[in-house]
Amino acid sequence: MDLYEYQGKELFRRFGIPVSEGRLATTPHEARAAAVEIGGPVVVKAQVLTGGRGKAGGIKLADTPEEAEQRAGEILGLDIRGHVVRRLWIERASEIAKEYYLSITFDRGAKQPLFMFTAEGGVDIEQVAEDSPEALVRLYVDPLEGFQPYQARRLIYGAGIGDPGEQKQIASILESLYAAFVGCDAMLCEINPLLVTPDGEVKALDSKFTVDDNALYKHPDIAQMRDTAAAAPQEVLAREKDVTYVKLDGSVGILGNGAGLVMSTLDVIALAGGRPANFCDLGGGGDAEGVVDALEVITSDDQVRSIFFNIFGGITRCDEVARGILQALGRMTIEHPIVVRLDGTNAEEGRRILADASPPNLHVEPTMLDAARRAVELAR
Amino acid sequence: MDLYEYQGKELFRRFGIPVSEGRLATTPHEARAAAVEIGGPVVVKAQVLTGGRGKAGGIKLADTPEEAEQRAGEILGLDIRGHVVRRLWIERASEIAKEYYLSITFDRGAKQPLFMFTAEGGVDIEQVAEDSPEALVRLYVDPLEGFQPYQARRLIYGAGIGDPGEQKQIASILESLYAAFVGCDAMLCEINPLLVTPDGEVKALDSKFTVDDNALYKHPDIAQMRDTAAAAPQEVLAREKDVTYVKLDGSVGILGNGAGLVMSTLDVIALAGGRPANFCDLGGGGDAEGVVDALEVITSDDQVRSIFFNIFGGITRCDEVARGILQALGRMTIEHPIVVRLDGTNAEEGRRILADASPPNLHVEPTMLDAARRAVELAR
Amino acid sequence: MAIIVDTNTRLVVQGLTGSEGSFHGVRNRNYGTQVVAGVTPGKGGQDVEGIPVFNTVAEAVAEAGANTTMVFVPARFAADAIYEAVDAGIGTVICIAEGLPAHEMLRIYNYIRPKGVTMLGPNCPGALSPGKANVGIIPAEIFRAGPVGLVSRSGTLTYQIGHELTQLGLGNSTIVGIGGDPVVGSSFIDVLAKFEEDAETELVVMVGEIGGEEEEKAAAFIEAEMSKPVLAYIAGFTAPPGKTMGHAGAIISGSAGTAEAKKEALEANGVRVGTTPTQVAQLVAERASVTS
Amino acid sequence: MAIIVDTNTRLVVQGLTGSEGSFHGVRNRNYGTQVVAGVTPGKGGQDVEGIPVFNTVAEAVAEAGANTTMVFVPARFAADAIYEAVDAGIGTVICIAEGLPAHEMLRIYNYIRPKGVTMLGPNCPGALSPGKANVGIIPAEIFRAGPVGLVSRSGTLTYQIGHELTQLGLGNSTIVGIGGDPVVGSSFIDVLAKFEEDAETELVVMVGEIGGEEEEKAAAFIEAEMSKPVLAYIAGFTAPPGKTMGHAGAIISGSAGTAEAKKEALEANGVRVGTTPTQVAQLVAERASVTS
Repeated sequence: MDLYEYQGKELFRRFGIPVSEGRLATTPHEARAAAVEIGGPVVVKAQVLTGGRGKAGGIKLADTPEEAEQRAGEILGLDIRGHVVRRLWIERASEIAKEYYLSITFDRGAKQPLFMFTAEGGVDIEQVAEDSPEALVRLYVDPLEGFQPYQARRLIYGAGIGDPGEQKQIASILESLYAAFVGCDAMLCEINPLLVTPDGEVKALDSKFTVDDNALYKHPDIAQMRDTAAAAPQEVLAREKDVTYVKLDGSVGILGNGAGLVMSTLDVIALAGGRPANFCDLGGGGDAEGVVDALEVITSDDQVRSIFFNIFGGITRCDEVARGILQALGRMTIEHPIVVRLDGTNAEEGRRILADASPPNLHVEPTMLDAARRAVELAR
Repeated sequence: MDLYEYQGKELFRRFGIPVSEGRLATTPHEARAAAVEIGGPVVVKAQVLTGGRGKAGGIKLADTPEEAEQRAGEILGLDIRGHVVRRLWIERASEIAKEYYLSITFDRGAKQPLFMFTAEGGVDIEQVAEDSPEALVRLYVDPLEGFQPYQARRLIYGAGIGDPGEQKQIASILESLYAAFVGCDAMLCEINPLLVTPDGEVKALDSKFTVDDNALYKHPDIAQMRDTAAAAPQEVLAREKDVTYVKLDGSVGILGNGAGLVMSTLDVIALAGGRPANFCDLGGGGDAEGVVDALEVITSDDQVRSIFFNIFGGITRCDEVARGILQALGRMTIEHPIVVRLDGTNAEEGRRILADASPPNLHVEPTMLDAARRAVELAR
Repeated sequence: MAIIVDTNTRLVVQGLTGSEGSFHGVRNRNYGTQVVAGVTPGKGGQDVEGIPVFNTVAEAVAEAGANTTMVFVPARFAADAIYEAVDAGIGTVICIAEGLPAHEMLRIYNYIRPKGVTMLGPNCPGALSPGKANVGIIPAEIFRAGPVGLVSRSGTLTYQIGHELTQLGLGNSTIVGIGGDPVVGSSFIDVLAKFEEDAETELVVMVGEIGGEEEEKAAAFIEAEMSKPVLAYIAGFTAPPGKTMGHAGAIISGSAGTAEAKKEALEANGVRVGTTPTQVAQLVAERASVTS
Repeated sequence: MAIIVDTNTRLVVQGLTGSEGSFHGVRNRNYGTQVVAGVTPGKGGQDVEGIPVFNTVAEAVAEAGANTTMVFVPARFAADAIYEAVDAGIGTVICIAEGLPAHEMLRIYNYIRPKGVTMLGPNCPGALSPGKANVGIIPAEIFRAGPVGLVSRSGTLTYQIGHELTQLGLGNSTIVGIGGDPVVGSSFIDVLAKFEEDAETELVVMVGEIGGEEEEKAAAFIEAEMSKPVLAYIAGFTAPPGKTMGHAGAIISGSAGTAEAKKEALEANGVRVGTTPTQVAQLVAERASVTS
């Protein structure tokens, strides 16, 4: 789960990482009030779960509350890479002497948390990594050993930070960042830029904070930070129904079990000349409830013309899925043609169950390729 | 540093381990007031840093406040294995259905914390360990892995605890006890007995709690629990002066550098027919300040008749020790004959310095054995 | 021989008394796997269709000689179950449970790795050595014994490919699902190295998917260390690009993580990549006929 | 050969710029030890009598080729220093610093052990291989080279015994102080095993003291695993019995931990025990003359 800048900064603050004072605003009027409370020049920052908002006009300086109100009006409603701005963070403006880059994330390959730190922040950091890799200090932390003070020194001296005041502040920020990373079950905590003000204060000017969905049950306070309104309506419905669903732009609705098989199904649909309407993974479940939920989500997309059920039974038993499909069709009205392919655990029984019932709009195909072709055909 | 029962229970309480309500009392009058506040029958318990207080009459039941006052009067001032009772813990009396034994300590050999748990508590636990080792469940915790819930199950099922209510309470106590052990830098946390009341409540009826002296700087709240009045006066003085000192019963005052060498010196004094008056380790220091401090502590013992300085230089330099001795003798009046033996780093220079000054009561001997014999002679 | 599971496997099922645990545990036993014990705290002394249940894994090891565990407990109890198994001396952990918090799995990985424990999952279908042992949820009836090692990040996709191989008359030495969670106990490289050393395996099919850089690393490993032929399938050519926050991910891998990038890395290291499960099965069939 | 430190030792001193660190670091260098670097955060770029100082151990390893560290920092920074050294690839850690919190040392021990790191201390005098290298605070001038391995829990007592040996014309392969803190990086057994494999060591003197059960365990190890003769000295026959709280300690060791109990255990396993440093040196002299 990705957090907004202001949410990440709230977590930073809890763990002792300095951030600028700010207020949330959802209207120009609130932005003005926030600017008044903060006093002095503020920055009006679009809160969107994507990058590039600066270039898109989503960050603006305002010297007065009036100006803050006006800028807020300009930014609210902007579409930034498909994300509509509905929240603003009004923050005390900071003078910038230097900009560093700092992050901690999972290196899934090395299976250890990885700190990355460079004094060459404020520019395209991926470019820094490519052009001058020696300027980007990387340091792994053994999760059993935990964060040790020497690791801060490795990063600080490695990045060439010479000022003792900065060294001390950054050492403390590094320790806090690791604590936040572990304490919030984060997958990523990124500070870009980590700011040094002209009078030597170090603080986080931005935050990218991603929390492990699988650990959200331990963090109800973070879980409720989710902005359900920001997602596509089908995805909101899917989350409510606990269905793994990603909306795409085609006309063949896809329903399968297992992410790999569903991805492969999308590929096969494309090879058969069709375009998938979605990615939808039933996961381990295949009972009527799960099938109904998934079908409701898929058919809520008007672009869908046919539906392809691609099931290979393992933990999911094909007979259960077959019964689930029949029950679902009994409980809801589906106009779309449905192509079903069942293989694996109890597949024969599943196919027999469907054949016995043989609802009018249901087509059972023997192989994945045959089924894909049929679904593409029926979507035309 | 060893804690009193009531101090250990205070730490238990902080970590969520159930203990009975109680009050500290240092006079019979306070004991009475405590019993009134608690209400109902209480137990009056001598607080001493040694075992065996029950057999010594240091634990008594009192049904009324008057009785508590009377029992307190009987117990205060008792000498239990050399410890005079000056504090009492007045605790709500508990009914006892079962008694278990639970501890966690360092296994210095295995270099892991070790839980020991048995349902056969309330008797001599060392006897249980010897007679029916299978009844005493031992479980190591990898300090990097930390405490895991399964470890509670291993201990609980291993000890044959079948009652689900007890299982649940003990699992929680085990987790809390590990947290207390790590969180307080303890060397030992022992609960003997771990009580089960007739209505199934599990709680700690006693506590033995030892905290690592080297980690006390992290725990100022625990450090101030030290009862400085409980030690021998020489030892109190030694602690003030930061000198490692243990009082013994002989007449030869011993001062050496390094615990091993000092222990060996005691042995050699005994072999030479003498009796050491103390164990005193200068440690790495050997400057005048350290020597003065050590001599003050040693000579505060009236039994001392001669003093044996046994120094083998390593990190301690013998010339520094020689100068320290001379300065110390200049700053304080020592009547006792002092036998000095110096070897190791800068030993020659040290001997030369002493020979040049040659104070009247100072005898320099070439070997440890010679010096021991001389010191024993001079103590006669 | 086969790898990871075979006739020497003595399986304990953690969570045997649950509905899924008992279904698959008994199914594994019926396949021929030596399922010697189950563990469910508080149910020690019971049995599941004759498989004795213990309160702790330590008892299952001491009394039933278990050497391999299948973890079928809910995600939030899985880390504890894995520590319990490893600390009881279990050398092979197959974690069917999915959705463990990544930080928990990270600690487990770093804890068990120096101990030499082999782990598949979390979120894996298990391992099947046809004719020898099946541990997990792989539908064994669609596979037959043979010389093809199969390793995959995906469950159902593995079945699909195994199914296609079977229809072409090909069999498998072992089918290994390494699991789909962000942090898993074995990488492609770990499993490829085992297949390289396995006498029964003649060639290997690796089934990858978009995301991460495991396939790219495996490509380099295959070129450097593998004498046996390897063929690959990658799923997700038409998958939407995953949205990522921040820059850290992209910097670490130095790889786009796309199916196309993985395909290129593999082909650059001499590994042929099929575009559909059917095609990769055909490539295997061609290669196998050349090899044998 | 010798053990732990020798002519291949390339030493970094953590805390070189402190007064004790520089005194002993330079003294070790003057003895002939390759002292290649010091580390003091913030003093990188300086030098101590020609020994370059770095900000981090990683730099000392990369730029000066350090493979061994001597830890001379205050106790509360020592754990961090040890993690830094080990994570930078240092294989031998000699911790002179004393009084580390036991829980910190416990974590360190369990962290470094699987990595194969050799550690002496905390609270140890170091290791001296006469004529080759001296790392620590052992006064090298009182020792000479020879066939006697010496391992001890105590610093000054070690010097005493080495001194007595030298006066009898005997020399040492390596003198090893394992350290006096409650949890130390190497046990007697670890060091005895190294002496057993060292070609230059012909017999070994083990210097123990009251408390714990390391000497008892070593006695069993000597009987079972050592082909070379071992002699022992135990200090503390007249020491007051340590007061202990609770029962746990006594239950664990199953030993009284007294000097008498240790002597009995050693003698029961064929190890002769001297009653004074002088006597143990004489026993060694007798034995050495038989051996050579």
